[in-house]
Amino acid sequence: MTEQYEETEERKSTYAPFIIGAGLALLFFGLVVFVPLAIGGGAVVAAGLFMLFRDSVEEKFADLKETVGEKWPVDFLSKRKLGVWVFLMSEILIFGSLIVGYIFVRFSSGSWPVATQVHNVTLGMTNTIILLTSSLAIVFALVSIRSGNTRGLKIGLLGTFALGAAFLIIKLGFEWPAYYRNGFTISSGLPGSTYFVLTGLHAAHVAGGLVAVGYLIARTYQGGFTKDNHAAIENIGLYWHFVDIVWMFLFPLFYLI
Amino acid sequence: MPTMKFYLGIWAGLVAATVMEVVTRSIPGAFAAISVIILLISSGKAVTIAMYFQHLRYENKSLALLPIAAVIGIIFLAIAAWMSM
Amino acid sequence: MARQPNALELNSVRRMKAMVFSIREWLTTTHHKQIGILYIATAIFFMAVAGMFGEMIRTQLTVPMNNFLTAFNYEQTVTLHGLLMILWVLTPLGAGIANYIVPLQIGAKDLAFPRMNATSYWTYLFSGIMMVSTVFLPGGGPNTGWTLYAPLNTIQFTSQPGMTLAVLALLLLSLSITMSSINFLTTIVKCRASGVTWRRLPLFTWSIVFTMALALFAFPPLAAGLVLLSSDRFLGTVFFSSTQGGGILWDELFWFFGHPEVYIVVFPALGVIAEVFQTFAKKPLFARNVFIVEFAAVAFLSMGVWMHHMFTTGLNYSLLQTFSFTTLAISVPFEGLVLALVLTLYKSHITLNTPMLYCLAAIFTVTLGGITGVLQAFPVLDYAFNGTYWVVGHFHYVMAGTTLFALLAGLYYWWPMITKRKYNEKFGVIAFLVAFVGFNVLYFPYFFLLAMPRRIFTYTVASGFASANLVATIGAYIFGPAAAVAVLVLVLSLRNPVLKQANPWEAQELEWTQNYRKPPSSPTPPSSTGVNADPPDEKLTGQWYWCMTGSCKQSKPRLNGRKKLAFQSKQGSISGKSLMLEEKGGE
Amino acid sequence: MLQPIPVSASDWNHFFDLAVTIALIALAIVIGAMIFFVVKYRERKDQPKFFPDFSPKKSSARDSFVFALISVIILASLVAASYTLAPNPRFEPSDPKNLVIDVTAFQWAWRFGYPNGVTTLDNVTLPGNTTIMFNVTSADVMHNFYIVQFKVSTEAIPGRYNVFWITTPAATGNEVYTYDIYCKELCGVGHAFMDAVITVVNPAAYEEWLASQMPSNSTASGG
Repeated sequence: MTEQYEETEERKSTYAPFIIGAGLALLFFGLVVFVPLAIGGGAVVAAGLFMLFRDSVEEKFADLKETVGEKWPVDFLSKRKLGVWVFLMSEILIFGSLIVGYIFVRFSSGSWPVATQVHNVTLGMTNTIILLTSSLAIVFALVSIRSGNTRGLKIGLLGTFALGAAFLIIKLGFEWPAYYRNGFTISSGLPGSTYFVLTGLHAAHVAGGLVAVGYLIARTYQGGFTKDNHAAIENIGLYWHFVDIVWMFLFPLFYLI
Repeated sequence: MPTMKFYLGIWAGLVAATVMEVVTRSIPGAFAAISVIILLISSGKAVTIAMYFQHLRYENKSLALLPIAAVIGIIFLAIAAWMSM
Repeated sequence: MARQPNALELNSVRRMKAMVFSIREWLTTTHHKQIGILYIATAIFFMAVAGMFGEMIRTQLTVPMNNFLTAFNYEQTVTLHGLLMILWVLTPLGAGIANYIVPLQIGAKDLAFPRMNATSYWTYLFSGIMMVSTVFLPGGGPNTGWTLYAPLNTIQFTSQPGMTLAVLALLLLSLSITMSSINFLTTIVKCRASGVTWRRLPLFTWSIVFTMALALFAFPPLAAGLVLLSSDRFLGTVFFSSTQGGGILWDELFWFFGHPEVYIVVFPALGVIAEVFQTFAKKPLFARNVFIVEFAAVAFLSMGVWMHHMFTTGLNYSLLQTFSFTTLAISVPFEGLVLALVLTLYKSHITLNTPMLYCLAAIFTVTLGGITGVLQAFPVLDYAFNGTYWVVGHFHYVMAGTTLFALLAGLYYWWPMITKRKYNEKFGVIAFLVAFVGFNVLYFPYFFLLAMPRRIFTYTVASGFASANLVATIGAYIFGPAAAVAVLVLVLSLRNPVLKQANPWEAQELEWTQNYRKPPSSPTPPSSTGVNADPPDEKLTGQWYWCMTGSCKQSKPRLNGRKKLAFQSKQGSISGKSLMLEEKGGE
Repeated sequence: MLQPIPVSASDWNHFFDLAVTIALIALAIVIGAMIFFVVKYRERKDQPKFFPDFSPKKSSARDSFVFALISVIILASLVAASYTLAPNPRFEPSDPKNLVIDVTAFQWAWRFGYPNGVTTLDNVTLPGNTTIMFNVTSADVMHNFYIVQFKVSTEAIPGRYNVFWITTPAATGNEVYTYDIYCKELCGVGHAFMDAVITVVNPAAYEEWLASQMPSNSTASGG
């Protein structure tokens, strides 16, 4: 009877997961053994992600029609949104562990440089405000599309993208080179190590968020979002705000304390 | 869902809190006490973002348990790390 | 009288055959059953590899001053055996069975995110290949033990690229398992069929809920530690090579993952035991609600015991006492779980077949392993046990014994569902008996090697370790082949004729009976709370009833109040009840 | 030669015996019950086919409550009793008159530093009937300093000093007691043979030995 259960169901297949898995393995293998291989691996991963995005744009993998079932205690939540929240939970644990590690090594160390002498508070504050504004922009996009305003959606998403990119440019283009010139580098000791690894991982999350927002923009220009069909904006927005929240802690921990 | 005006207000509050943090830093005083104040402001900002931008406030209450559980796990880790120093 | 397969079933068998030999099908699938099969097959492959490493370890230790392996190769073997067995065999084997069974048990069409599920699988496979391939890199693979303690794991002390690759493989695996846990939790919360409420959730699914919740908590800290470690190895940061807390930092992050990981491995095993006991003791689980509450208690407490792995790192005394206490406290609900399972057998009708035997063996090993573990909760005893073969014996009883036996029981138990074929009962029992004897001959002597440090590649005659090691090696040569035969019995059963019954065990659980209440063809409009709760059909047997025993009474439907017999049986499907009636009629 | 059992080990042995006895009784009860049930309630060939009854029973709720209560009470009291009985793992003496030995682990040997600057390698001579404090650290990777017959151990962690105390057995005559030190933490390829020996002699012989070490080792200082 289980066979019959399958018969009635449309099978969906894609190479993307296989390609992403193989690409990641190739990327890591290349990093260790032979760096050009890693570039190839990165390209393979990008191809796999592109396949996923294309499928999503075509809505090939639109949710299986959900039957009426038991959903307590989160009756009104779509499963994607719940999935995003569970994912954010794991992200909280990663960044939380790293921050605990930072505090641990900082207290274990005998001396630690005064934050304001090493770090550029002005740039840090500017970046904080930029990130807050980008959060506002993606909220604006969501509010717009809820009332069917596609123009507002485009402005909001493009604004988010621009502000996120500005954050990365300020950090990678101005802040970090200045630190390196001052001799505060990733291998100059625990203060440098913690700063560059934590903010670097955060910057990687911002970059990932930019890719996701780029996908939203692409889909917007294809007319993929309507008043009733815009869950992706909300879900990616949740992630974007999370990245924002992480920075709310990294900024004072590194720049002010 | 609240209006854009409301969100603008939240954003203004967050920016003000950020400026306040930086200003707090320049107040002369006990380093530890000021650090605690700054971290409290940051936590307030984080909660505000979660409540309004991530609209946890308007969601099913059970959903808030997920981030809260994660934060509790981290607090476990932090306390133990602190004590094993 | 046995039922003849109908045309549809024959057709699907043919289809299945075509499917099995289509590589494209397997590479592109997103279906939970196929991914489950892939997981199981891959886990068994890695089990063979890691088992070979295990046999090599035992061969090296057979006699004093043996030189079968060099010290470096021995350490590499120990490390890969540990990492592969725990993270690439036992954890994914549970996840693989869950992939197949959980959606059936909750009446979901698939997992919530099928493509993510496939990505989990492929990242798992490739990370495993990466891990095994470290051996072939120049300079060899990781040689730090599976705990990868700092600062031995830094580039100053293990400069071989294989070590770096192993760290990245672990990172990829944490990615895979985190995706799995997101997927399973969302599925179980959101995709249950109508009527599968939390109270009626089958026990194996409950065990997966706790497993995945723990995985969600445990793997991110590991990933954080691995991020720091790989930045140490790639970018020249100094987290773990620093003398300012580096070693303790790794200990904290690793064991915050490491202890829950033990429960991540053991929970699916307990879920399988519960299912098998219910079916073959023909009795609902004793104190079902208490069982679930104790499960939750163990899961919660397991987050707060990790520091008992660090008793000898010079923690302050109050911390020692705290973690000694939580470790003892966790044994209370855990023994409660075991007792509930044992008491299920009281006044039952036990069919002693292969899965049941494996489960009984698993109860024995979990009790012995658990009790020897409780002794280590006392810091004073742990000062001597820590890092010796006593500990090795303890965790092999829990991991190799309980988990492997119970998951094998799960494979035997669900094999007729997965392959539509019955294995050879006689060979199954024989393989079990030999494996069980071999297992005990292998690991019981470890409890007498109280003074032998772990991970030493050889020992002197004067140390007095020789006799116990010789016995253990003999046990290893029995246990390894027997475990291989146990798997082979399953594989060879693929040549058996197709089973005619869909539910050969007459099991009462949902994955066999498929007695979900199907939604009415014209759905009733959802009420104010959005739940469309039809009461269960009174005429159904099995899960529908006995789930509601225990402290909860026959639950009133939360909404409509008046009972509506809206069950619509699916054409051609056979419920467990109708099958039983047919057979009864035949007698 | 029969060696006296050190204080820490005799505490350890007593508590170990107690704990193992309790554990074996618990094991016997659980496994005995399981085997009894399996033998008694197994399905026999001559029996008529059994059809399970999964219908709800009134008594079930009470049963499970009683089960939970009883099992929790018994197990929790066992746990609480053993928790309070367990000896203090540090064996920290009330007497502050210690001989402090600095132990530095490195790949793959032990260096012992005496208060007067004498250092020895893989061999530590101690006076009898004295409380010794070991101050353990590591120069490279993690090791674990385990005195086998004393049943005490501590990790040797770079940048961290872990201490514990032992009390050496009384040695008044010419007897010489030797005890083994193993490394319990994987520390690289030399891990298997990273051991050392404690030699306990009478205090006078110890002073004599220490004096004999002085001239040749005066330049070396303890790590």
